[in-house]
Amino acid sequence: MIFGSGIIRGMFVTLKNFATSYFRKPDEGGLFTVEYPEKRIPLKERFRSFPFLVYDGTPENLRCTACDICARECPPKCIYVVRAADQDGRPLRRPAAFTIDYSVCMNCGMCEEVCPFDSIFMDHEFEIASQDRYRELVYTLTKLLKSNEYFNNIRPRDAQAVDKKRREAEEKKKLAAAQAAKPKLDEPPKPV
Amino acid sequence: MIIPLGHILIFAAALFVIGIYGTLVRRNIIGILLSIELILNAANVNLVAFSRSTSLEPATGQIFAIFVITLAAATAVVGLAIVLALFRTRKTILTDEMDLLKW
Amino acid sequence: MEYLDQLFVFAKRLMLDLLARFLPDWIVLVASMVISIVAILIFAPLTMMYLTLLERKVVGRIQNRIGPNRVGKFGLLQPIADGIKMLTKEDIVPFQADPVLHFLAPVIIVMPALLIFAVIPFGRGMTAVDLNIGILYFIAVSSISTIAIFMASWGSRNKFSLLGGMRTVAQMISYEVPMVLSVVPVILVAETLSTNAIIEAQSAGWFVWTPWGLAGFLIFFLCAVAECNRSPFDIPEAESEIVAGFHTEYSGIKFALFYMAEFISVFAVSALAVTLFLGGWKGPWLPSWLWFLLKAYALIGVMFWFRGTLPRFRVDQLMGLAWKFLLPLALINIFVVGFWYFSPGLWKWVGSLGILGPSFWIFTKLNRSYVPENRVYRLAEDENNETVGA
Amino acid sequence: MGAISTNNRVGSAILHGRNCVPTLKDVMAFLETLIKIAVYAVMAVTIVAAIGVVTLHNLFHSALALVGVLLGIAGVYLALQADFLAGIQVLIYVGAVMTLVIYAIMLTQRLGDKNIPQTNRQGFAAAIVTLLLLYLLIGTVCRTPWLANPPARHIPASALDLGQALMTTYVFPFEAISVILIAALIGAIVIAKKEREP
Repeated sequence: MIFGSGIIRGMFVTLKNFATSYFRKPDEGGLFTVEYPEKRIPLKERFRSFPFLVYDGTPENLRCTACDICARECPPKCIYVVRAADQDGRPLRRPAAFTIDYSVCMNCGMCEEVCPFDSIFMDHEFEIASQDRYRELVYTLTKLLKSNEYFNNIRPRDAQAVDKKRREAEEKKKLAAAQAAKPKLDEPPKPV
Repeated sequence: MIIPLGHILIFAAALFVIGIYGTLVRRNIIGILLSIELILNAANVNLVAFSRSTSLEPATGQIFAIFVITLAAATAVVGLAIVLALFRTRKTILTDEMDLLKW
Repeated sequence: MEYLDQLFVFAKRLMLDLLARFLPDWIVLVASMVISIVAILIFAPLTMMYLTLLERKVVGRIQNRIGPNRVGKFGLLQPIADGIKMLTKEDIVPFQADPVLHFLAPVIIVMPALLIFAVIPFGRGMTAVDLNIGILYFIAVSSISTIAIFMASWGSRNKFSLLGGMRTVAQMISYEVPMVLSVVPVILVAETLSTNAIIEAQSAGWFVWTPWGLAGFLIFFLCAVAECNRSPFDIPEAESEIVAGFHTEYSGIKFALFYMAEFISVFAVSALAVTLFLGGWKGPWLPSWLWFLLKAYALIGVMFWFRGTLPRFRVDQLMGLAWKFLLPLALINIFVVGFWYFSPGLWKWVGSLGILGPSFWIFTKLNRSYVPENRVYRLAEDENNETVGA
Repeated sequence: MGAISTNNRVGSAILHGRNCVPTLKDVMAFLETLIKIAVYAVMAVTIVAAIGVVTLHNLFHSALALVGVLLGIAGVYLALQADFLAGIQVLIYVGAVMTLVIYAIMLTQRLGDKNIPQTNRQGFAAAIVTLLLLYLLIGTVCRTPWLANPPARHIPASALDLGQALMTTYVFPFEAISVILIAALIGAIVIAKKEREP
């Protein structure tokens, strides 16, 4: 094995790589870097950037019930929920304020997993750089709310699964409600 | 020859004298070594100037100059080795701080 | 073809005739010197700028990325953007630094890089000044840059730059010796030191096709890469170990000068390698200066190729290669060229290959880096010393 | 190159006559005044640099002044048409010896050295003696008629003649020098080496 043969073999590896980089397609070893702002690599569906809240139809009937589970679960503790109360102080199942500090959020997606009401999901929007860390990167409720259609087109599979599940729950509830209303008609009165 | 011999000799004499002044005045051994290099170079300039002006053998002057240059390199090597050894033992290379033969 | 080949020579003569009409004749000759100087001063920075771009493109392609292509059509304006950035950046002089040394170092490091161009034959009749001690001039001038590196490292009063400076000078000195010795065979065969005559001597056949020529070329090229502190030998500017070697404390225009000196000496040294071993501007069809540029850029391409492939040498491997491999091989090479010069016909090839081959093999054997074959593992023993968890 | 008669258009004659690269000798022969001024300037700069070597406070600066002196002297050799010697001078002195000297300066530079005086007290006396010596030397140089018979057309010793002279008439000193260099090399290593603790 003469002195330079290791070096020469290494050199030919890079030469081959250099020469074929002009012909190979990106996926089989070609140039996979793209010119970022103009061309973009399509994001995979399960790409997690920052959490957002989903509403159906209008931003008023949002799914979040301010149950505070996600705030408790969040490892860096960057979610802050205040439960709304109606005029005489009884708590409502809606958040009065829901802020996420995006500069602290580490995109782990725990909130999405633990949310029982399918209201918080991970977004694909990662270009949120801003001048001021405190005012602009702390997202309040209005900035966090996004429609279900948006959720469907960025993560179609998950969104459809969630919608199907909600629809079934809807029917089951309607069925149950219907049954609860019907028994007064045909069931013999229970012996008291 | 465009430069008259006299001018070059005066130039070499000036260099020589500056070298001598340097060796007499400097406290630092390496400073003295630098001045000695000056003196050797002044001698070289004279050698080349004379070899050029007499028509005997033009190459002799330059041969001697080459020998002087190589010897100067050798002296510089050994001189600096001594300086380093001195610095390691005495922590100083100022001549007037080690003027005792035995201490 | 003759016109294309002598394009620049005719252009210069045209300009001089224009001047000769209304200027006294000695000014015309001064003008001829000034024209070649100005030509070099335009050519050198231009090559430097576009070598930086070429390097980033080539190394990028090797690593499956495109390299700069935002500024200008294919990134062609990138060097200008770099230049402007370098010029506008603030030039910080460290507080403890020695202002004289810190300022003079970049100036003195660019000087030898440009001075070498005076001796390079760019084409037929296109040497700036035909010194009859051409090669000695090149070696002498390229040894001045060690002083500049000392000034840079000592002047910036910073441990990293001093370390880098010491390493650079040690490397440049130990690679200058084999470089000078690898040039000696060419001088012996061409019987002259002047670069033009060396190219004439190669009109029969390039020196690189002879065994001693090939060995000499490889030694010269490796030492040239080391002399410019490039790719496998770039210990002094090793970003990982010592921040940026001797030019850590430099920014703005001074750093640009260091950067320029490195790339100009890359071109100058590969131009010399072409002149000495690859027949300079000799070549069948294309005009002479195009041949010269093609060969020089091919060698520079190889340097960039090195950069894209080879990892950095350790300091002891670096010194070991110079003193224990290149130097003995260069000495043997001088002996072989003597043998080649005086032996007739086929004996030339048999004899020289017979000497060079085995000596190459012997030196590789001697330089086998010591790696113990079976590594002895001593596992932790407890008191009654059977191995824990064996 | 044939004597160039000055009456014809010398500029174009030089350029059309041969390939237009003006070799060193043509330029020198033709522009003597310019060269003379340049050489005297180089000599003056060298003298100033030599004074710098002797008087500069910071040792590193005086080493750099010496580099200037050596380059100036290489220029003077070029003026004396000893170009091989100029190359050797730059290569050996500036390339090797000065690097060595600067290494030594770096290794022996102590931080406190800035403010201690670099010259001993015999500065004034030494100055008088050296000026006297200079006066003596210049006096002899000016009075003696040097050139009894100046050579008609001096043929400069090219690298070829030097090589032949070295290899033929001066072979013995050439070999002696190589022995001295080896001895100096080994001696320097032995002296400078740290004593290895047993």
